Amino acid sequence: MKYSIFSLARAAFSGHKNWQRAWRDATPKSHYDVVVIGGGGHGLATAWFLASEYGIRNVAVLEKGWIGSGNAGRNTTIIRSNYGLPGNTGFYELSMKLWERMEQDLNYNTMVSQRGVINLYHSDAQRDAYARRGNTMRINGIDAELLDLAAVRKMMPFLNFDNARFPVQGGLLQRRGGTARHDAVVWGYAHAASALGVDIIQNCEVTGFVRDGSGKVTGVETSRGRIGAAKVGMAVAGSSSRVAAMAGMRLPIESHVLQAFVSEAIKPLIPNVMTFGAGHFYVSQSDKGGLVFGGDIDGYNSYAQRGNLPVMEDVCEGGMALMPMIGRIRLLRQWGGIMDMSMDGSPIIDKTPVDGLYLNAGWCYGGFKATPGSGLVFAHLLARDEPHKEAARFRLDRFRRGAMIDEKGQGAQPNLH
Amino acid sequence: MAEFSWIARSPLEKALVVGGYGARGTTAGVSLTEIRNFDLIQVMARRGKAAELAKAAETRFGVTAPNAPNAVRVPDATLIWSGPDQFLVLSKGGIHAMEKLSQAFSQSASLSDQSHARALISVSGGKARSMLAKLSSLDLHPAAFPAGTAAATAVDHTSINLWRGSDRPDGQAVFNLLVFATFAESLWHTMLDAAAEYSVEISHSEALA
Amino acid sequence: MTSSQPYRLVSGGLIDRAAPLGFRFDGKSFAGFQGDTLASALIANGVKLVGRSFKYHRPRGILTAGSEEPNALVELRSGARREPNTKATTAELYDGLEAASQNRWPSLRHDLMAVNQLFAPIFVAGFYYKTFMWPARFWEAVYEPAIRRAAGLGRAAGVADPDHYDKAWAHCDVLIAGSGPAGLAAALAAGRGGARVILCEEDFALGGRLLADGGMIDGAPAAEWITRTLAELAALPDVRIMTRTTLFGVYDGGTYGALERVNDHLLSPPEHQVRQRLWRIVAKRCVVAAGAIERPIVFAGNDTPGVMMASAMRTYVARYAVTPAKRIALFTNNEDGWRTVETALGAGLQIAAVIDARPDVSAERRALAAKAGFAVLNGSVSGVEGGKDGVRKIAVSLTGGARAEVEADGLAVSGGWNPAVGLTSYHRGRPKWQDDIAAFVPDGAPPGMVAVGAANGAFGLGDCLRQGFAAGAAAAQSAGRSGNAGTSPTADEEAFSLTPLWHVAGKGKAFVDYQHDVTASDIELAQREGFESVEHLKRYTTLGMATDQGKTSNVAGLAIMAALSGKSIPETGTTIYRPPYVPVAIGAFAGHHRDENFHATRLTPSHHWAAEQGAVFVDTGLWKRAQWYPRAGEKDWLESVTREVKAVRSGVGFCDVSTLGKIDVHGPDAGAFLDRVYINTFSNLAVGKARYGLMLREDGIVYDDGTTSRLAEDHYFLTTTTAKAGLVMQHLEFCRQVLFPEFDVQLTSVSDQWAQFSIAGPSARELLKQVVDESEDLSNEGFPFMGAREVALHGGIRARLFRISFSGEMAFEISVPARYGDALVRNLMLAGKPFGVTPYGTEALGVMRIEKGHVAGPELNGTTTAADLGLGKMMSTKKDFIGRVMAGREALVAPDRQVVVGIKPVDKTRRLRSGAHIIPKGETPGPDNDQGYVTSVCFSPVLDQWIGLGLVERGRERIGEIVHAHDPLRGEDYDVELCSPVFYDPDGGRQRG
Amino acid sequence: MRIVCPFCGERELGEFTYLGDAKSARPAAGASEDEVFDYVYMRDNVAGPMSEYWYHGGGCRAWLKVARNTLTHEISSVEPAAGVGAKQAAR
Repeated sequence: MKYSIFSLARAAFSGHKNWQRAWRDATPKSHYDVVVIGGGGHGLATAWFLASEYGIRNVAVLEKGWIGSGNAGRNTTIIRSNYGLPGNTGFYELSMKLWERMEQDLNYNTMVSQRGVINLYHSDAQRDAYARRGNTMRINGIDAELLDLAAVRKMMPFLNFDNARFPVQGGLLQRRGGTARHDAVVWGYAHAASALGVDIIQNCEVTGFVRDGSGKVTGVETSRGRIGAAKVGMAVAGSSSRVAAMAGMRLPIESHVLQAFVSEAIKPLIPNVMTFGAGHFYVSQSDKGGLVFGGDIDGYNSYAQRGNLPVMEDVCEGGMALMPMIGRIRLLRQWGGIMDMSMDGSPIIDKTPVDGLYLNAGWCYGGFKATPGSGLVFAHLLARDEPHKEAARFRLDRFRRGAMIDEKGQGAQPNLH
Repeated sequence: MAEFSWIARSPLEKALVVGGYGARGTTAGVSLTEIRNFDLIQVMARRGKAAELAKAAETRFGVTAPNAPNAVRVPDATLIWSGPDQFLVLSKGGIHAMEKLSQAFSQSASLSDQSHARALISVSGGKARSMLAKLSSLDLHPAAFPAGTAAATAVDHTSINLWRGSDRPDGQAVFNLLVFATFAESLWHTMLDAAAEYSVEISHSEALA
Repeated sequence: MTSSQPYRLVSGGLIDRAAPLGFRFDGKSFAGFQGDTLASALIANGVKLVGRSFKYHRPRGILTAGSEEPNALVELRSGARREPNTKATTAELYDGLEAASQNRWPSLRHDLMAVNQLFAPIFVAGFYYKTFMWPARFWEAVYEPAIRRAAGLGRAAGVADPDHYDKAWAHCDVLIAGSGPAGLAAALAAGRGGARVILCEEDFALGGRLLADGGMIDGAPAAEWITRTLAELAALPDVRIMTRTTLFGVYDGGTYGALERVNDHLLSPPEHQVRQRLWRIVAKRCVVAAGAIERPIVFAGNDTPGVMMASAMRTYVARYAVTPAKRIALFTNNEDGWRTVETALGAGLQIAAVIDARPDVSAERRALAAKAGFAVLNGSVSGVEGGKDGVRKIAVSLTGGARAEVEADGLAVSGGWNPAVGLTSYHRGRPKWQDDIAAFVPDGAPPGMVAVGAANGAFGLGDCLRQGFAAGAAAAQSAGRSGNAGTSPTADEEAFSLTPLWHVAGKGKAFVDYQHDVTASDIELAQREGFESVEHLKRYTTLGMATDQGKTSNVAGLAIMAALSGKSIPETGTTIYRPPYVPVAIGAFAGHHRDENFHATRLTPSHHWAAEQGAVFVDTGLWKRAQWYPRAGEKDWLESVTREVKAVRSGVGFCDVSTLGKIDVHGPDAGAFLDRVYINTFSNLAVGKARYGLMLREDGIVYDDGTTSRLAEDHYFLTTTTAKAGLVMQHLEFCRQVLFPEFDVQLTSVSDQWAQFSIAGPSARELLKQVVDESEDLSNEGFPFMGAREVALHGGIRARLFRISFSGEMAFEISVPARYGDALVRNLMLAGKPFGVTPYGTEALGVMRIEKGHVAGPELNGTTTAADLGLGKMMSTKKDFIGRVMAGREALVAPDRQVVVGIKPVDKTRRLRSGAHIIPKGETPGPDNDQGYVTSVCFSPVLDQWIGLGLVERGRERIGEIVHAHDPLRGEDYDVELCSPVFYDPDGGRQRG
Repeated sequence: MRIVCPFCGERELGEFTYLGDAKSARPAAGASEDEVFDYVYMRDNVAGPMSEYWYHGGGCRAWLKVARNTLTHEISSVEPAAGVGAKQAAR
């Protein structure tokens, strides 16, 4: 059923008894052209692009729990394309363009809200780094503005301008950046992909790879039986190392916990997405009214999906340094997701040394905003066996070659990216 | 030629204002005393020379140097554990200054002069522990941190050496904090903020407690 | 009943009638007593309508008497202290309290937003995912602002919080959450056993349910037992009882988070005191005696003001001596609900009827009803008539199908109890289902933690005491305390009988999650659309996502989902429990670290002198550094900086460089060790000499640079950049302790030991001669370029002197023990008067390093190689060093890398800016011809124009080429020339001079 | 999280800095690019018990080898890294 205000109104008359499942509850077939492991945003987007762009509809998405149960359901919902290095810049802009048409593409309101993303700077050196980055964006056709103090003050008069330890000097603004409703992205892709024939199979955990005599992957073993596949794509950020290990691969990735927090719902207070430049704190306000904020990763390898107090305190200290008006707003809930932290802070989308197995991993903090772009370029790789031009630098062998894409300049130290 | 003066200036010279601070109308719950102008030498055993260092220290000070987180008091110095096979020698008046100690430990240890790298603040009073609980994650309960206990730890993300000296005549515990000189003023303000509700008595002294 | 508080009972309760308090709600004045909460005081004054719901703006009253409250949320206090979404049920009353209802316009009684109820048929779960999509740009312009305004309950103050917060650590053997019978018994046992005990109670009064429910313990009334127990605990030396303190989370290694509301019960905190304090409690063992939360039953109209949890109803009557209603009906599915009847009758209130869903009601209960003259109806409440003024009439579906009506102005509801399983589940534990109480109970807990009493599903008083006591004693023992705990307090056993009932079918909206307006039919819709997983259910309907985190709604919601999808409740499962147990103010998590106290500040030894000179300071990491020293009449920073540079280049100046990291490297293997960490060789450095060194990371990228001197055979003095001081120390310790333990080398940071100053300019030597003892030979022969040694100063002070230059001038760096740093600058000023000595700041320092082409932070950006910086030749080929192998990877030695080059605008009057990109001349800028960027710029007084350094593709091969500086951010485009990065004195004659 | 420093005793997380996988040793001089690449980039990323380097920078400045479960954060052992101080060499 097509979603619209009219269908809603019609349904209201029948007490909403006629709505159908948002996606089909598929049972696994014995063989698919493509099996995508991971029913998160990336996996579902990949399936949808395979079906809609590349005409491959005999596709299954296998999810060990419920769709969106990984990082798609546990993030701070920010979308932006303000990256500074070749490889990232073009890719994230591709993704941004897909965000801008997502709702119409999917017939699902994912609440893409282009309310602006501003990175505040607090020193000349930081301003210069943002100037470099903003100019890169502009050269790539991406919107970027460098704001001075007066402009920031006008836009966000509630920041601490008077007695800050590190006074705000200005900011790099991307107006097209913003937020989207994370769960709706998952459901929207599931809804649209399912309508095109993609099988979405929940509670189906992959337990191993099926290989033929040549070592080629020909399917997967799952908690719901063996499923054959001409090609298998992995989109399991957070679990990439574990799944890759089933195929005998090691990845240049560490798993780290990234916490996020939400406050009680309040009336509109913060109009945009903001990152503090002198500490670890970024924030936006959800449409429901909660301040959604986060900071740095906890800093040690973890699969525990929960965090510890020091980072929580660190984040709130950043918040109170930047805008002491949030002191009496209460933090409602904290959670932790597992990040695939790669060795240069940038993702990997590539064929693997194992024939028939394709990798989409290493998203670090960039996973959510990458969702539509990742889906498109991974679908392209799976369909064409060659990288999409906007993902040409996200190769697995780039570390070996020395062609890192290191935005933060931290080197092979994933917890510092 | 110009007339030079070489007045040593404490890193707390400006921030420390002798007298009372914070809540009024009660007796001071916290006493803060800065101790100025001391000699402080870091003694680190050379590789494989820990035993020799121990022997040299015993010869020099007449006691066993601490090899666990303790502070050992001798009449003219305090030896404060600062890490594996290393300790600090705190003294006054040059008795155990760099030149003197480098002879004593020339065979067994590397020495680094830290006399100017630190400020020394002593904290005592009925609310000293309550105030320190806001700064330090250590358990300073008398059972867990008896007199003579030392710790290399961090306050406000800054390394400090903390040890409990002899109790005051009134029986109150005394906590000594060696803090890095360039952080001292900032930490001092943080300490004052933490102590203000208990009423603070501030002083400085040239004498090692 | 007193006239000013018409619903206050004349006697009883734990309030202090001698301490009347005045307060205002929505501008209207009321009175209450010390010991009231805002909720109890509102009830005392007959206020039933307290708030409006999130989506439909339904009128709402008070549902509970605790922190699980979903409805009675107010904006507490005013102005900068306004706190939205504050639960009236836990807000302690104080004199002068001001509160306002929220999420209504223009007023609580006449809320026009209630028009939303007309659209209720459309505003079902997830409706927004299905619409508001066309046209695309309308989302940000029209739909979203409307949704955002409608959503969110209260209004934040919007200005800086004027109150202070702090954070503290506490340590104990046994931590106890909750002061009900189980918690107090645990404290007693652990305390007697000799343990260090901390007991946290979120209420301001101790006793938990005993405060309302009473009972007999050890043969005496509960109140007496509490008094006796508290006295005994107070006499124990290491038992600490913290009221107004909520244990909100458990973290790794036995660390717990607790929030103490130190002064929230006052109008404002007393001077020098904090509003709230965040505790990090380290405990060997934790006993969770956090009790249970009574759960509602879902039926039509269950959100009408006047419908209240049965236990809350009797709390209000017994503890606060107020009457939520005059004629009370009870709807229960369990025995415990009947306590409310007993309490109400005891207080002289009228019972309208009891609607009991259980098939059998005991003869004892029936006898009570007969005596008190009310009916016991076997069935369920299927509807409530009433509105914002409260309940009027209750519709009952009797077992067997008949219907009945009950007239009442209050309805007490008990659907059973849910143990508070939060703390035990915060490590992603999932509680297990216990059939006899139809509730989830803890199934294991984080290490060291155990749940007892109602939190463990044991609801009887005797059980609570016994479990609490046993757990307290065991915890003390396992913490190594061996004292005698004595015997446990006892009480009679009570039977708990319950027939599970979650949802009563009926006409009208039946709320599961009150605050988020999630109804039973929303859950049906979610199930129909495939959102069957509890996590999908939560996310799709927002069930349990409100400020109460579903404390009263989650279990009912999933029970309804279980019934719809044909699964059992345990099969359906729970969502993940996440801390904090109650919402905690962000200010408390930040504590002292806000505004200018966000981070510590480091001051250089000459800081206060520089401040006296009127220096402008810049933040560099944690440091405050003098950026420039303005003089009267100078129109801007550039004029000051230019003057400082000229003064140095023509005479002499000095600059505090104490912020550089300084490390003593001692030991016989110090040289060999440095050979490993630097790309160049230090073992062959002569004593008395300094050398510039470059370190790589193991991945081959440049890490840090600095000058290192050899002061003795076995002693090097290493310097790092200001930014990397701590990190380099950590790195060197790693090298020493982990990678190369075979070396006999010792490291000490001496960054704070030495005040270090750069003294630069043609007259530097002459100035130094005034300060240094006559016996010291400072001539070029006696102390040549890159010399390093200890010298005596006039007056006997020993200093370290280094003949090194960052400015390109003849220059020295001098180190004196830090407490003499202030004296040194004053002496330099004195001695330098004849030479026109000029203090200079970091800006002038930067100008001179750019003029000399020295790389710094902007070039050492974590992605550049030694060769990129033009320092490739320093890499020794004769030894192993950190980063050597990885530096050779193909892409890192590719010929088209961006390398450091000098840049100057062709138009000499043009300002150059950092961050401008370099594009080949005549080409249209695009990703394919973006060849690099400007890293550092300055106005060069020597060249009288803006110059800079940049990282440019094949830059060194292109010296002399005119390229284009493209700076769209600032709307600038201009031609620049690529040139040698050394703009000044390229053969270095001046510094060797 | 709390780590029992073998020198200082139990301390809170904030005093420590994490480095990561402590399993592989730095290849000797003359090792191939592939070997060094493995050492630098291909670290263990275990879901379960893992051996890790931590630095007690907020305390005694010892580098420690910590056995920690990445699923539960429970720490089963802490020992000094190979050459902490002269400790081992001395005794």
